[in-house]
Amino acid sequence: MATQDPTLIAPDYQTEGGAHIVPPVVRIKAVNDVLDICRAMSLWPMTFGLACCAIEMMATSMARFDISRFGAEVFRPSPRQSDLLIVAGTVNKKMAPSVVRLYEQMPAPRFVLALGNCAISGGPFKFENQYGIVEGVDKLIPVDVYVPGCPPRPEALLEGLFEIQKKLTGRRWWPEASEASGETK
Amino acid sequence: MVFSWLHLAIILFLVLGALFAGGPLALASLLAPKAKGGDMGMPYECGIVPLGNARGRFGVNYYVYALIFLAFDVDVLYLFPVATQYRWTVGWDAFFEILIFLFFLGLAVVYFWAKGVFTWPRKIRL
Amino acid sequence: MSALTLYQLVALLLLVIGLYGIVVRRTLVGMLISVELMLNGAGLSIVAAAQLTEANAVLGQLGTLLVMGLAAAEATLVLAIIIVVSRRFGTVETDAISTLKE
Amino acid sequence: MTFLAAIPSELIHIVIGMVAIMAFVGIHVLVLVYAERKGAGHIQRRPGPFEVGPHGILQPLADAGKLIGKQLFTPTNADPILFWMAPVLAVFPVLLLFVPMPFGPVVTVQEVNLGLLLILAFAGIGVLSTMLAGWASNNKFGLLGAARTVSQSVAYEIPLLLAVLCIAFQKGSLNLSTIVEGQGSWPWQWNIVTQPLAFLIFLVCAFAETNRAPFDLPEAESELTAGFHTEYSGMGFGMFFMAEYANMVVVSGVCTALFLGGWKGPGIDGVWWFMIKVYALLALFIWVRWTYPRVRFDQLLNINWKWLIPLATLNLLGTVFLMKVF
Amino acid sequence: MIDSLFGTIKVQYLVKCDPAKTGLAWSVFLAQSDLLPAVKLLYRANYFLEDLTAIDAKEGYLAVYHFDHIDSPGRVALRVLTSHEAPELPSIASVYQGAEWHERETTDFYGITFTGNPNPVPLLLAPDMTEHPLQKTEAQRAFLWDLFPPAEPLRAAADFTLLTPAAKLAETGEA
Amino acid sequence: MEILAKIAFALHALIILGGALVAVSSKSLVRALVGLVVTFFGVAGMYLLLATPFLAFMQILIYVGAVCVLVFFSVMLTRADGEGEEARPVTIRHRFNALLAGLVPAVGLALVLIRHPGAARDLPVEVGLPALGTGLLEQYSLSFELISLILLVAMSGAVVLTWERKEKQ
Amino acid sequence: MSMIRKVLEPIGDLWSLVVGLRITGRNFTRPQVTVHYPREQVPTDLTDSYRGPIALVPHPRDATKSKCTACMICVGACPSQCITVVKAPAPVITPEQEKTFQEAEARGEEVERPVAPREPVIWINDFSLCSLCGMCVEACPPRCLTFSHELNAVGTSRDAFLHNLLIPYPGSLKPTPEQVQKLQER
Amino acid sequence: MHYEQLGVTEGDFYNRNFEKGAREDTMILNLGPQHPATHGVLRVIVELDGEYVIRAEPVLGYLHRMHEKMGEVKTLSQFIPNTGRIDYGHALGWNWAFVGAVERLAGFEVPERAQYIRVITTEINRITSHLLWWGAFTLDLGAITPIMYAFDDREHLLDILQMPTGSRLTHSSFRIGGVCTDLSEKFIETVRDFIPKMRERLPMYRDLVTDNVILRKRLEGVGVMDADMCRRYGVTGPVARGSGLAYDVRQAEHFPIYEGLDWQVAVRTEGDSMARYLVRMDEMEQSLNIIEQALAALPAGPVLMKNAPKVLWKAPKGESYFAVEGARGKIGVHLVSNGGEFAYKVKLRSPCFSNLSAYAEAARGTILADAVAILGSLDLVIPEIDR
Ligand code: SF4
Ligand code: SF4
Ligand code: SF4
Repeated sequence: MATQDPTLIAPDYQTEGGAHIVPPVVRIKAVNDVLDICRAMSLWPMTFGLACCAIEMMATSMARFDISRFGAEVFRPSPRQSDLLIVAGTVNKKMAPSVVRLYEQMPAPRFVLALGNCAISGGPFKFENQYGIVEGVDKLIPVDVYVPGCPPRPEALLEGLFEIQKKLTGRRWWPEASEASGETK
Repeated sequence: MVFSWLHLAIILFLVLGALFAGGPLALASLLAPKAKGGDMGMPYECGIVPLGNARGRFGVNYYVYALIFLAFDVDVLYLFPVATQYRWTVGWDAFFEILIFLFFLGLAVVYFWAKGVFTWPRKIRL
Repeated sequence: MSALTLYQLVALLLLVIGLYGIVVRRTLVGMLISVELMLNGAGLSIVAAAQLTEANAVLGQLGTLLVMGLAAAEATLVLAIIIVVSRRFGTVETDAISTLKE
Repeated sequence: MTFLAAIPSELIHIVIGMVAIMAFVGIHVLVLVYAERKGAGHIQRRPGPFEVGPHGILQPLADAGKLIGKQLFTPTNADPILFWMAPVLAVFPVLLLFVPMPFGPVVTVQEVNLGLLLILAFAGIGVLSTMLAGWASNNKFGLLGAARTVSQSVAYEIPLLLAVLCIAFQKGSLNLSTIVEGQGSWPWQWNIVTQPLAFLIFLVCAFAETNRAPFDLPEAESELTAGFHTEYSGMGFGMFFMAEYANMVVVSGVCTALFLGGWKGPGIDGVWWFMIKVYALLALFIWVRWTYPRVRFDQLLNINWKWLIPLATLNLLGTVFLMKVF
Repeated sequence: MIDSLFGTIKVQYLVKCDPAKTGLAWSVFLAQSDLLPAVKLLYRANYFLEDLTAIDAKEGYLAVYHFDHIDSPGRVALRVLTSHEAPELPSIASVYQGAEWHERETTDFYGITFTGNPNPVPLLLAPDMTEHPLQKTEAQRAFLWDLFPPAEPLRAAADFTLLTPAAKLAETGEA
Repeated sequence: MEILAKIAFALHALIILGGALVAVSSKSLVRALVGLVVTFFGVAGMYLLLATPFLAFMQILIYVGAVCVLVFFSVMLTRADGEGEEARPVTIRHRFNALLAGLVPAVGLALVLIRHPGAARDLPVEVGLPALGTGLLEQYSLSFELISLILLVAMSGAVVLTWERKEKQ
Repeated sequence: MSMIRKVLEPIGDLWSLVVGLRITGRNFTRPQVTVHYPREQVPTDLTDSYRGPIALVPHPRDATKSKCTACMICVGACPSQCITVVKAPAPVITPEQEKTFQEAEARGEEVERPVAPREPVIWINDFSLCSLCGMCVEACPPRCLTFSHELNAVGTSRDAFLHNLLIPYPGSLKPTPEQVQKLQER
Repeated sequence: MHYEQLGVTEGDFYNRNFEKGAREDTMILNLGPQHPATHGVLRVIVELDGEYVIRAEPVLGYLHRMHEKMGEVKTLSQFIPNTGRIDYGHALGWNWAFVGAVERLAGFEVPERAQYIRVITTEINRITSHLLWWGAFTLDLGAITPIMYAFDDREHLLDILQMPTGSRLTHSSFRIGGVCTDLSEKFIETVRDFIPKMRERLPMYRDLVTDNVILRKRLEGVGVMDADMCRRYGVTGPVARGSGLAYDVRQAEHFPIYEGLDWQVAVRTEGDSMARYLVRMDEMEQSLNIIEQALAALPAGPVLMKNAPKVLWKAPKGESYFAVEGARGKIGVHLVSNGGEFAYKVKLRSPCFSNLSAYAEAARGTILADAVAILGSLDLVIPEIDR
């Protein structure tokens, strides 16, 4: 679980009080480990598409790449029911407060995946003295995994998902893609 | 006072149902971490600070529908006792009684239909 | 105390609380709720009387059944009136309505 | 031993029933979640859950675990008591609905003379839970979704009752077991043959009552995000989910008992016939959900007024008439 | 066609362009006061508004309105100049409702006020943003005659000198 | 069983009391509605104790399933939350008046009740549903038709009162 | 006529619902189209035209070096300024060498003074800014840039995407510590 | 009267600036910026009276990406990747509009093969765009499966498009004076194979969705926009063609390649959502026709003109306007140059911007579900609106 590093967050977007996460009442390691595996296997993303990358996010949930194989196809429209905020696209200054708010409205445990170069660093829209965009969503909210590309291929988004699973449970659950690249379809 | 097995079953099953629902909720409140602060408690409205409270006076056009539906619904319920007996009635009396009963129901539908209650205008003039 | 009395007392309780509610509530809706309480008391009383005395049980049950139907009819009409009132006066508060009417 | 014998057999029956029903509902919710996602997958030419456990069989468990490990959260301006009452209330009557369910010749928790009425009565509590959920969460989407759901459920109850009444009139009983007994083993001896229209109406109403597509307006994502449970997180949402699936099972069960001959079937009668039919109906539910677009709200109400209610009334009248004729 | 349509209007400068070269059929410079009448004429002639923008030049902001026709395509560009100091133009949203947004966008980018716009709040930029990003610095600005090479006008007002290079102007002024 | 019935009676009475109190005293009308529902359940339980399961189910079907929904809709026409119209403090005097209004008839009735206990029997007998059906079809057929008519009138009245065509063209 | 149509219409409508079920039902039985990603991959003949992060082409004669001549054209061509190339510095000429050179020059010989090797010491592509447009690839005069086919890179920090394109080329010059430091300061 | 003037301090700027109606019992609801029906980050403020939308006001700018500013700070050829990101659905249309404007400004002759390649790829891109819309639109209407089928076909088309352009979505493969890669033999073969397959799929779409009674009843007569309204708002593309305006830039501006091919402009006259829907479905077929014929007529030759401008190239002074028929309507690029390597001014005429501006009027007084359907039937791509 990413904790918010206050130094990372641009002061303009810090919310009052600041979001933080309180650990559970009952803290049993074994139980928590099991729950973590469950969480990793059931990451429900929020229906939150910003720009072009969102189309690739959609493509990932469609038949050809089928993110549902990993239990992550349940796109929930409400942040309350989602575990994973996929920031798919450019965050501009007008949108930034909403992104922060949506993140804060997600109940713990919550994860953020920055999809695409725009979300990572502003990507193609970063130029000197630009006036509109936020150069990387990690200036706003803590990001767990970055998936680069413009737009990233669906494979990359799946890898990003695996990376979050790995971050949660400490191991990669699926073979490396290159190991299996012999078989094709 | 009688206490039937059915009554007991109903009570037990309802209590069990409450536990069935409450158990996981209690477990979740123990086992889950909690996020606090920021705009967490703000009502969700697509990421925007909502204007006004959801609980203002709010008239929905289908109140009227609910209204007539309910009266209708209650009406139909009266047929249940009749249903169990009808098979064994002799003669056509029972049939006519039900006919009249249903006729009133039908009358309601026809009246509303004629009054145009069922036509929702696609677009209203403002 | 016989069982019948107990039931009647419960019914009476509902009546009392309902009456209290009617007076104390400010809005039409609050009053509607109180009226429903009283109607329930009435129903209970009838059924108890029918079941626990030698009276005709069928009559008692049907009577309650009809009370329920009437309650529904009443609620329908009251709601309709509330809708009209709230449309007309913008509130369902009785005090406000009586002031507005003047 | 004498101690055990002192316990009335009914009590034992009830207690066993409680355990069995709880397991039944729990398992079936999980299975249905899995089946729904798998079914959706296959219809859409993809595998659906696949990697979590062999063929994704552990997926629902993972989801359940996830939901338990998710924060339960109460919005600041919500009414906390009512807010948490709602999901409990959604599940609370569900187990009871299985009490009069005729799984098999003797396999039923309690034979209730008014079984049908019991199911109808307690299934109505769901409306209450929706209402509270929408109102307590102080969310505009929630409130709108709740208003819609309530009107919808109430509206479709009428043709549902009328369709059920046809069977009740025909069989002269509200006891589900008796109704099943009254049907034969062969499909042409089932009530669906004598009451095809009632069956269709019942089915449509069942879709509407369980808020399943194409009548899933309350949670019409494209308009109201998640409808009345917009503000519910984790298990709170899970409860509504569970109630929805459990209600699907109940509705299929009732439909089976009323129209499809319940536990009877060619060959040996028994629980399996009942379950097979229930599963077939559930499959239909899933199939339909992944095929159709959603109807609009006014259309939804109008279908009811202009088609279902008149048809159901006429059907009832016809039934009553024919019963007298023959 | 346009020159006959605009017969009643005092256009400052009107050129017929070659669509294959510039994509425009007509290019018209107007005084601010003539804008609305001209737009109304276009509306009656069944033109539709394609877009609206401004060009930041040395002389001021040159607002550009592009119109096109459904049945007989041929793009008409109306141009109106407004000053840097008090940029203000009449709104045409009462004729073409679609212009409301275009005008708001132009306000966002250049700070031009459109008087009569029904809802003059920021459209694309955040409401708390004060700068107008497409404004140029004085050094970046070019003269209009640098941007629009001279052509043979069909009509031109006598005092219209926007497109005449300064050097030439000086010449003629001397002459 | 007898003792169980007593316990159940006490339980239901408590439920009814609690629900009714919530129903009249809660600041939020929705909570009041919930109190009302609780009362309905309690009364339904009483019906079961009185060996009239049919009425119990009808109670739930009609009151919980229908009347409550109506009340809920009318609640939505008010500002029903903690700051709503019902939330302003009620004066002691007002409360007292209300209590008086309730208690005066009640005490009287209670006295009557306790003084003249009816000729009661302790075990109610269950009347089958067919009996009720027969009753409706034969002896009391008029009321059967009448209730239909009343509801029809109620429905039509509601529509006449509230219906206004949206599309005034 | 219209009467008949009115009667037939609902039937047609209902039939359309059945048709819908038939289509989804038929698709239920058809083979799936899913590529089970980590276990199998999209056929390479479909992805070989895909533009992954850019990479340097090895020198045709010396595979330990890249073909890049550090001409910096790609840096200017890139719309997103995501390329950082640092030319190899001219070798430091020690005073003794200088002396020998001068002597040689004094002798009138053609002196081949050591010039900066036409090679980059640093070649970094900030992939998190790249828009995969291909401008650099097209602009490079010796055609030494190409798109790789890496489809699935992810990282847990932004810095993971500062691709050092010289890594596959052990023979290429190494940057001096000062250069590295300068780059980091940027 | 705005809420702000009434002293309301909650809500955000736009909420407070929302015009308040006379009624008390209405609800102000924000749909978006994060909302499943707005396909991205469009925000629509609606005032609801029950199910009826009294007023709807789109709020834009949640995806403003400064394209017009970047047009002034990047050289002309460096701006090309941006054009691929304006409208991710139909990236090549924007590519074409921009390079077309530059070519027109500089008076360049594009080799014929390159022109054919542009036509072919743009049309393929149009189909992918329409498929995307079709899926998303049916998703709005509550059907989940069609989008999966649509994406099956779309994935094939993306694989095809990826061959010449190298990317799946944000293509930036047109260059000033031509295109960057030639079509390979494999591309041509694959497309030839694909066209009949796609032709077989279209009837399935029709049976599954278009003929479905629920869908028809939801779309017919919903959101009627007449021709005059389209004109007032500058609505173009399939939306205008659904209202009976037979206006297609491919035909109106006399594109050389298109003129030689046999195809029709799909027009419907009803002006409702269904008409817009059907126009797009017809357009897919027409696009298939165009691709087929263009492939057959593909000439040999270079794909990039000689001396195609390099990075540091100065365009001549002057202005030019170039319009292309995008999947959503008329894409226009207005370019003004002062003779530098940067554009002096780039104006991007976005079809969605104009189409959406008509939304407030179209959605007034409709049912919420209809309002959502109308929004979907406009086929919006938010980055294009916000630019
Ligand atoms: S990273 Fe590229 S594809 Fe993704 S949103 Fe940004 S510009 Fe679009
Ligand atoms: S592909 Fe484009 S953005 Fe990426 S490095 Fe090359 S020129 Fe720069
Ligand atoms: S253009 Fe090519 S040779 Fe020049 S620096 Fe870039 S990669 Fe090296």
